[in-house]
Amino acid sequence: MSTRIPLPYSPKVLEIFRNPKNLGPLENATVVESAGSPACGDMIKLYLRIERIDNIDVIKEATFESYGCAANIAAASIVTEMIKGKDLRYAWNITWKQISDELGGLPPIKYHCSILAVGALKRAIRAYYKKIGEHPEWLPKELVQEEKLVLEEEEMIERYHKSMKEVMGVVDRK
Amino acid sequence: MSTRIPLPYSPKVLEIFRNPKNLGPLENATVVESAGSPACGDMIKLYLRIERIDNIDVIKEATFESYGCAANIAAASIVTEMIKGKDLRYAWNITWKQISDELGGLPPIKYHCSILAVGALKRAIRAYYKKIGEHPEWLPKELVQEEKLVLEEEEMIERYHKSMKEVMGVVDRK
Amino acid sequence: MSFSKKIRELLDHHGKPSKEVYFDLENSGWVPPEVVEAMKPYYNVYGYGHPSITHRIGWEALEVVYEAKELIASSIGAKSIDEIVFTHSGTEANNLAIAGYLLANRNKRGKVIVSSIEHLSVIFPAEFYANILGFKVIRVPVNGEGFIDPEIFKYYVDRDTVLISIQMVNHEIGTVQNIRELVDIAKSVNPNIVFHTDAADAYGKMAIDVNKLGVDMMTISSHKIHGPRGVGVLYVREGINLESPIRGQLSVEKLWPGVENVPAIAGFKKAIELAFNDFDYNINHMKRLRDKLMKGIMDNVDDVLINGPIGDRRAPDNLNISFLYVEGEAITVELSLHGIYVSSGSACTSRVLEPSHVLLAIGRKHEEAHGSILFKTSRYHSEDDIDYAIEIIPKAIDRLRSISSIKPN
Amino acid sequence: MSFSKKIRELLDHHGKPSKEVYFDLENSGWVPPEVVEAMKPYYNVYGYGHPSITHRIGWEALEVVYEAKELIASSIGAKSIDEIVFTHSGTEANNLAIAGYLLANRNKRGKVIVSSIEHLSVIFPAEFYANILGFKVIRVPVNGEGFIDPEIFKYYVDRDTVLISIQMVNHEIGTVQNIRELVDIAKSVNPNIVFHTDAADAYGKMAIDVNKLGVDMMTISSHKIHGPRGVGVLYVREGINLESPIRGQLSVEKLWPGVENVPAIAGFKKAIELAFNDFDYNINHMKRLRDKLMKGIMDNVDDVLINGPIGDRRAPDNLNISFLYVEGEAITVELSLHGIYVSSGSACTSRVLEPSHVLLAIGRKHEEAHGSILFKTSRYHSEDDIDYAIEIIPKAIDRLRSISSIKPN
Ligand SMILES: Cc1ncc(COP(=O)(O)O)c(C=O)c1O
Ligand SMILES: Cc1ncc(COP(=O)(O)O)c(C=O)c1O
Ligand code: FES
Ligand code: FES
Repeated sequence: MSTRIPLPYSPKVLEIFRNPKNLGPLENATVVESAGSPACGDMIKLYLRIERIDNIDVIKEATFESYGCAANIAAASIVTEMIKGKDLRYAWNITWKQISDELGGLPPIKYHCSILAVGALKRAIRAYYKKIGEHPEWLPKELVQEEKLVLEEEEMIERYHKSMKEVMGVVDRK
Repeated sequence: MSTRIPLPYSPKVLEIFRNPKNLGPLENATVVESAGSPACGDMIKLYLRIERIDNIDVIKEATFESYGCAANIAAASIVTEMIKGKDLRYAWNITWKQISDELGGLPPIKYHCSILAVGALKRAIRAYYKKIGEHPEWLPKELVQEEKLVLEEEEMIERYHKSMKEVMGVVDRK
Repeated sequence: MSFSKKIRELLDHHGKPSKEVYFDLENSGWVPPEVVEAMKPYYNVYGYGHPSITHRIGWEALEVVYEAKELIASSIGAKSIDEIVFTHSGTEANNLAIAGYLLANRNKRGKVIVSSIEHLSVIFPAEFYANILGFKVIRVPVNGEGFIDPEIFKYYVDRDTVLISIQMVNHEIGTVQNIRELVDIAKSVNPNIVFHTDAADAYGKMAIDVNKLGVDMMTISSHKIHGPRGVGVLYVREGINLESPIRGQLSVEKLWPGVENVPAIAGFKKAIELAFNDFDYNINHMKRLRDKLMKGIMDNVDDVLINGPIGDRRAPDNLNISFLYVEGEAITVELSLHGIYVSSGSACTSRVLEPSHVLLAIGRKHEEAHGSILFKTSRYHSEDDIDYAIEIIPKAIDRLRSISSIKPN
Repeated sequence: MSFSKKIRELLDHHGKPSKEVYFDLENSGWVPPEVVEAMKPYYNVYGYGHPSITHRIGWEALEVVYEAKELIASSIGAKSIDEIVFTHSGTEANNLAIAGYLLANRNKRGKVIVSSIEHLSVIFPAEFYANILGFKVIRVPVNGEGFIDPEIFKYYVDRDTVLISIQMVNHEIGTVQNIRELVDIAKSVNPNIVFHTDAADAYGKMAIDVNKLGVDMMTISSHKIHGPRGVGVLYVREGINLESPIRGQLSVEKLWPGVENVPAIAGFKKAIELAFNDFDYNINHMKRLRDKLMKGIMDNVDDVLINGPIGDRRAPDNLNISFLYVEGEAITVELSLHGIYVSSGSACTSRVLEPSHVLLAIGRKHEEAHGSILFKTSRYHSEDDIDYAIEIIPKAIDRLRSISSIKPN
């Protein structure tokens, strides 16, 4: 689908934006990780409480905070819903496309909002294993695509804005 | 006044177009002269019955025929009104501007219609003196401005259309 | 006295005829009440933002803009609403196609082919931008009925040719060009040639399928089918890149910058529905009345010439007649006084005192072009309208011929 | 599911709030019933030809077009209606000014100066055509309130400069530029410099006299003052030659080709009358309500920044506020759910995910620009509308801040 056409939000996005689930800091979180930055205009923070039960790492609780557009808030909220009660390996494999689908299909221009949500989740999972000093064999050594995209967004914000400035012709004041 | 704006006709033009005076051929005309051509899209024909009274050449009757726009018809009609009962010297001095004024002001794009009327009139006056083999001292030897313009329009139609064709990009078919 | 007061004087002197029949649909059509009704909510109910705005009012605007695009796309067989671009007129759509293509390909050079009877909004941007950007424009001649001879066309198309624009229906003489045949010729010489067709006078009056025609771009105009002015459409096949001559929008956005004219788009949508509901009836109606008008004039007025073809390859609504020995502007005024509204290809109605380039291109002499009158019939005309016209026209021509300094010899 | 159906779903889910207040007048205003009434005759009564047509219907069209031109000319002190050119939008008027000037002077080269906060319909044509035709474009910086420093301006203007375009009022932050002072500086360096001002957001909101200002061209847009979309105006001082980037008309005719949008012009005329009748009252009203809204927000919401100047050199209708720690697109959606319609300069509302170039140009950081919201008040807003906004906005910001991952430190 072309990006020339501004696709509207699905009712689902609007619904979750209205009534987000699992909002706010989690007192006894095992890990807290975020992706994005205020300068980008979008930043998702995930709080996970993880318990190891029968050698499986289960997400007992997940909450979020989000600075960003309505899609960003909805993506963050739905990802907490999707991972609650699930084990980390399952959570690791959630894709941005699944999130978009859960939201009834995001407009192309908003794909990055769900990439950000996946990025924050992956970062939290890595942080957890780092914290407990383990590395399960299913966890890739190298950063995967979505993690790279998030890093890129964070790192590239300066470069990106610089090139956009040229496109938009914003000159820095003397 | 700029020519960019299409000025409308005055009510006077419309009135005379509706009810032209002195229409049609004159059986016993002294001279019959025309100006313009079908190819130009405008042609005025004047019929004058001239009588010499007390050594003055008086236009006893004047009629017209006109092929052209509404302004053309109105200009031809009003010129016959303006000269009826007048002597030829007076008639010679009528300007296209006077005709335009009599018509309540022609739109600039229609000035040439009243130039044509004056041109036809001057041509008829010359024809009369040529016919009777005289040349009054008030009658210029050389063609005056309006006569030249009419000649130009008639002669230049081909040249003009050729250059307009270039502007309009009409190609002659092979 | 101000200009507007002068016109008021003229109008007062002219008076309002007791019966009026409007045939000047080439210049603009009237907008029926249903269409005005369809526009009103988008003016009145509340403010309307532009379609990419993220609030209820903006989404309501977006809804009708998409509905209109979907309707247009389906009516011409376009694959996606992405291929439908709104401008504010057919003139602008033609400019977007021609100038937009040349600007986007300004490093390419090459040849642009148009027909010699295209609308000026095709010919002029082609020549203007070709001149600035270093392309070459060729005008293909037409025959006496306005048709392009495929053999001659073949001779003009070559591997240098990058863009071709040939209208589907001529706006003055109603010639229905065989676009499919010309597309095939063009693409067989060079499959990369982009083919644009100006369908401003075809849309709503005949079946059109961009894929069956094989065209890459196509122009439509709202006011040609009783829609409001202020909406033009360019169909742009996916993959064709244009750079609009009008700037002000980021390149990822729509091609024609500025807020969409949402109420006018809503009105156009309604006008399309009206044109395509009872499509066959509408076409037959305008055609029957056109034929009746033609016969009525031919039977009652001597020395007339039909401009353009007769029969199936003429648009159903078009009648163009030259009345010899009289001048067209005078005819339009004379008919106006009797409530019949038409336009003329005469030099005297044009700002450069040059007759219609279309009539000259089909080989009409100046004196023939000067007396030309264009009538367009519509589904809204009645038998009675035509009867009235047939009653008035012969008298009008008679009167002007009685004034004329040119007589049949 | 079609796009339009998806939007319908969204709209149904959104619901129609019981109270609605529309502040998104930058993107488009609503058209009051009187204006719609003024348009209707030109749609309905009968067909309307274009102004150069020689029949009653064409003359009626001409009358209203001239009336509108006369009204516009007198409202800005133009010498003649010849100086008033209609386009279909402010975007097109800006393009006609900028592209039209560069195209007409394409053998000249030289420098074009615009401000860094101009509307994109000035900046983009300047850069696009300068690039093609070999001119150079300079963007003059502005200070933190959007003003051009005359000393800095002086430094940019030189004898190479051919065209300057500086807007009268900035559309986002309401900065009222001192045009007269800038014109004087420019013309003292080089009297041949052509000075254009984009007054799309100034017209109808402050007194404007093109001669007192000394400008050569000026842009106006109908839908900015509750007129219908589909009409832009470019004032072009006599003697300035332009070559329109849109072609299709003989050069002796009007500059913007295509039929005039006569009904929309009639509506615009009415909208001008409404704006200028009770002018002082209207201005005071929008200003008072703007000030009330500003105070209401400042008193009830922490951590906000006003974007643009405060006081007399701000447009009377403009309020632009950055709400820190929250993102503007989310604010527009949240407020929409409560019937308040605004727009944002946030990256998330733009198609390139880049915040407003205006906010960046006045030195706002990205995180500040992201939370910006633009409100415009109008003579049609009531005290009650403002009270409602002041009631809703703090709650909306609170809720979004409670969600936000950024907190004040
Ligand atoms: C064939 C053709 N092309 C283009 C146009 C221009 O369309 P618009 O009047 O919408 O600018 C017209 C109408 O005048 C037309 O008949
Ligand atoms: C300052 C300014 N210039 C130009 C425009 C463009 O006008 P329009 O929306 O009529 O194309 C606008 C409005 O968006 C504006 O605010
Ligand atoms: S957070 Fe900016 S687009 Fe979603
Ligand atoms: S005769 Fe052609 S304009 Fe008057």
